[in-house]
Amino acid sequence: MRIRTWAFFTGQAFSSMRRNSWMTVASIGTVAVTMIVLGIFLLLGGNINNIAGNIESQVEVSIYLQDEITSGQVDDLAQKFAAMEQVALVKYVSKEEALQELREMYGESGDFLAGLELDNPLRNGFRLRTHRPEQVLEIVPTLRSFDGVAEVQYGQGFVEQLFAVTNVMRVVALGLMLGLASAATFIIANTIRITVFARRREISIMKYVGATDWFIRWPFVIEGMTLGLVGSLIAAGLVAWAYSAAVVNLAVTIPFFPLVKPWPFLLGVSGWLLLIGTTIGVLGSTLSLRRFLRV
Amino acid sequence: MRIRTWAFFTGQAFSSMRRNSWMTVASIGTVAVTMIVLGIFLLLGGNINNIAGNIESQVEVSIYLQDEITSGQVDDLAQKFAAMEQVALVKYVSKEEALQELREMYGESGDFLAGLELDNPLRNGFRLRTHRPEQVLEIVPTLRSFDGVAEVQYGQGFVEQLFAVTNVMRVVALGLMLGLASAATFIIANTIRITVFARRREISIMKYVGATDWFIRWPFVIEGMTLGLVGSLIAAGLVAWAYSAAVVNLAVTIPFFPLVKPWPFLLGVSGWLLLIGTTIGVLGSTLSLRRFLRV
Amino acid sequence: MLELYAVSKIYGNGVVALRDVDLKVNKGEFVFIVGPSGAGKTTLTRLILAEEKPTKGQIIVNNKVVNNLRPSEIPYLRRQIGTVFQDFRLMHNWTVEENVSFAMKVIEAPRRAIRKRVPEVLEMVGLANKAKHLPTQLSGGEQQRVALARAIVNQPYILLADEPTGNLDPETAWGIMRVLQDINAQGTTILMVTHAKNIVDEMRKRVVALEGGRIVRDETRGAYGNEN
Amino acid sequence: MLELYAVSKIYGNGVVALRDVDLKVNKGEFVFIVGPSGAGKTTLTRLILAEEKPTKGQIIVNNKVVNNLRPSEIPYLRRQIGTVFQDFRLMHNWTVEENVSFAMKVIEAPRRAIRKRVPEVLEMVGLANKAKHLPTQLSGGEQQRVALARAIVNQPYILLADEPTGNLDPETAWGIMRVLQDINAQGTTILMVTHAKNIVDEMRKRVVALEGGRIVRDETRGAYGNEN
Ligand SMILES: Nc1ncnc2c1ncn2[C@@H]1O[C@H](COP(=O)(O)OP(=O)(O)OP(=O)(O)O)[C@@H](O)[C@H]1O
Ligand SMILES: Nc1ncnc2c1ncn2[C@@H]1O[C@H](COP(=O)(O)OP(=O)(O)OP(=O)(O)O)[C@@H](O)[C@H]1O
Ligand SMILES: [Mg+2]
Ligand SMILES: [Mg+2]
Repeated sequence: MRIRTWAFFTGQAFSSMRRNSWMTVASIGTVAVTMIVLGIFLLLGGNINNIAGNIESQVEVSIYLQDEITSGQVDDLAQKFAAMEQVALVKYVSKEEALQELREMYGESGDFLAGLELDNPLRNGFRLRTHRPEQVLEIVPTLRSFDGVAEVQYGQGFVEQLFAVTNVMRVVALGLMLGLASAATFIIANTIRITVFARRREISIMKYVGATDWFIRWPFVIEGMTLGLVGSLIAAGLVAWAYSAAVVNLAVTIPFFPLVKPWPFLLGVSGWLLLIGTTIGVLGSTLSLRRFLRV
Repeated sequence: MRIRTWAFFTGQAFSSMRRNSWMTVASIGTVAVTMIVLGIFLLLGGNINNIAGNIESQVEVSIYLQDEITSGQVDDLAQKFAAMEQVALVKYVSKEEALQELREMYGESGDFLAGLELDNPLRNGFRLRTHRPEQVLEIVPTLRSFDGVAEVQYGQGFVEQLFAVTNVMRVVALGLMLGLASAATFIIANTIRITVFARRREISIMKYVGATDWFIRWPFVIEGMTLGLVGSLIAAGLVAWAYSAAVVNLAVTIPFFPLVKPWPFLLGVSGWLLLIGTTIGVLGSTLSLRRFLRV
Repeated sequence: MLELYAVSKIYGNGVVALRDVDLKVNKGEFVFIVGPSGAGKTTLTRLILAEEKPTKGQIIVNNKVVNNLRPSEIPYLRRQIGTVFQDFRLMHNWTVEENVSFAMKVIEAPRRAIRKRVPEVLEMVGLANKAKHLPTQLSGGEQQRVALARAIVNQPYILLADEPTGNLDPETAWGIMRVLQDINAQGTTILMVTHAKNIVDEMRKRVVALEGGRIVRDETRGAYGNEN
Repeated sequence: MLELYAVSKIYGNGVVALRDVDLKVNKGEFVFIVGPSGAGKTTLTRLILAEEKPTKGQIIVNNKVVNNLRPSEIPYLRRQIGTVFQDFRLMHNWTVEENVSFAMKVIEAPRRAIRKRVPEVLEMVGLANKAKHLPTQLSGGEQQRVALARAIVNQPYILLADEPTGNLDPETAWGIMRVLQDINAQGTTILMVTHAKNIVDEMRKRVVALEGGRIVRDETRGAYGNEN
């Protein structure tokens, strides 16, 4: 089609939005509100996932060595551990360090630890972290089989429960995000369908005058795209602003709360909002037109 | 107005929904989806609040007694604590019991506690719970002033942080619920406005034939109410079903996860959904009509 | 019955549709309103129905001043006036029967009366066999007659008919004119806007001619055109 | 140019609108279609425009069979035919000018051509001064003339005009008839549905009379009514 025709389509789309200003405002508002809700869900989902990851990453394996082991054997074990592909971090903890940690943990009420320095009942050992927390469960049997290892602890029972919780958190978060994205799609597409429905008479007139389907469709596509884009831009802006503010505020109120940093997190969230909003705007109007083009 | 007129209004509303079946389905769908999302938020909010309460309710005050105190003085203190109006629960913990607890906590790795029975370094004491967790902070100074009390511990620093977290959780949950309720109101009202807009010609014709505003309005009110009611009934049903199922499933996967019990929690959530859905349906159609009645 | 005193209407966009119109129609009269396209004929009916407010002047229907009625009083004015609109204004998704009976439901007529009167009126305009059809399933002329049926079903004091025969062949048009004469004989005042020269010339009723928003002629037993 | 062979149309609700219609119209002819209300005149135009499919028979426009065109071909058929619809079918929220120029934009006419042609056509139908108005700000007759302007703006091969003078006073109607005669003289085939007896009688063109869906008369230089 010629350039002047494209200019006409664009002009058409914008003057239609101006003329039906009331409906335009309603549609943009609906897109914006829906996308804000979706944005909040994406933020919640991202944070839940982050918290789950944080919790999991605290999982470590404690290895206690036999008392009679030589320092050569210890170095040997350290190298073997480090050579395992799942292992990310190996740290030697002597029994003196272990006692010191215990003392710090108990603080004032740790009086009962007094005097243990002389006859330290703790054992030397290692602490390991794996690349992915689930790998802990894989490597434990191997660790147990090494010579010189007296005991391997990773919070048996508790770790399995923890993974169960974090997995549920992830599934719930993902489910909510997908569910909300579908809901957003449905609501926006519906709104656009109803606005197209309200203009079915105009569509049929164009057809009677000899307009092809695409000639009628293009202005609607441009209009749908604009509604979706403007609505989701508003949403993305508000969500980004509110989240940045929340992060700053929470950093003061509860400094230890592990919120995901605004950048580049917000870039991803805004990107999704714009992509979804605009796509539904275009598809919503194109698909809704179909039934009214049959005249 | 006469009974036959009311019958006419109702018939009118239902046949209009049947004739505009396409728009009716779209509106009910929008109401249902929006209300489902709101329902999920209400469930989330209720659970967040519950979790916050659970966490807070674990906060207790440990009181350690001076070693030289008599059992008479201990009974005396127990009575004084119980007499304080903020105190909900008083429990005496002997130093033997305290040691036993420590041992259970450390399990296998608690070897270092061996032999402490003979020379138990721990102290006798009390544990208190208050009616409301925040009251802990109020009573601590009083507790410290009692004779025979050596030390009062309540997780200084940590408890303040905990309250900060739970308060943020509550504010976020409430904010999300209110925000979502407004979003739901906006979306549904908008949808109904557009459907009324699509029928502005019919409304003006009725006016030209001599119908009063209320004569035109009633069928729309009944229709809006029905759309809102049906949509939110669907939503309430689905939300209740899904939550009950989730509670059963999670009870197996992560038995210790403190989900709010379905009843009467779901009754409240469903009630809100129905109330909001129906109210918006009625108000949405009534208010949208106004501008089209001016002919 | 119907009085207009120095009525002018200037539309929002500056078009002067009526200028200083004085008109008095007595109870039971039959008046043809004629004039070229855009003369202001439809505007006149709109003012009488309070669909538009006059820019100047006063309109009195049944001893009641129309131009500053409260919005809540307008429906009661419209119930005294049956109107055939130039563009019909039928409900597209109601059947013929429902379109006509709606006018009776508005005045809360008894169900029995509705069931008796509606077929009667449809018979009068020759649409008895189309009662269950939708307007979109009717020809132009048939739609026009549905609009007429709705206008007369309540036996109004005044009938405003804006070109009620514009889409009708001469024979059907004469059938409709006989219906209007009957109604008129029963006491209804009729204002009929029309371009049908032969009907006006034949019937010899009062003719009010508009041109450019002014009354240029008002004859008691007139013809469509100026006869000199 | 336009041929109908044994065409019948039965609508979904069982109404038989056309029965076995045979009609052949040559290039450059001027044909009046007359008949009582509900005779099937508008249905005939709808079939030619592929707005409805015939139940039986074949319709050929410009050597192309219309009744089983693919949906994507229908717009190109409609561009060869200018149509004045009985119910106008104007865009309510486009100005007169936009309504008329839309038909030219559809065929992607150069902007310069549009700017030259649209005022020309509005002048022909006497609406040069209403170019910027919306249809809702026009009188019935003015709207009808906008519909005519849109139909002729592309100088179509065939003009289907469904009662193009139904809302016009006799004088304006004759003005429009002169426009149609001019267009016809320039080679456009014209089918005009009308109830205007005096116009048909005066012009003495070919007259096709429908009644109950059948062609009951087809005279080369006919009159509105049967003359015996
Ligand atoms: N809503 C409106 N806004 C602005 N101008 C209007 C409006 N309605 C009508 N007009 C203009 O007012 C004038 C009178 O219009 P009106 O409809 O009264 O004419 P009419 O006598 O009924 O003509 P016709 O016989 O063609 O129906 C016309 O010039 C028309 O363009
Ligand atoms: N969409 C439709 N569905 C069902 N029946 C229809 C439909 N359109 C028209 N009819 C019926 O078909 C018959 C012919 O209608 P048509 O519109 O062709 O008449 P017409 O000759 O144009 O009449 P008029 O002069 O009143 O416009 C009528 O009886 C009408 O009721
Ligand atoms: Mg008029
Ligand atoms: Mg017709």
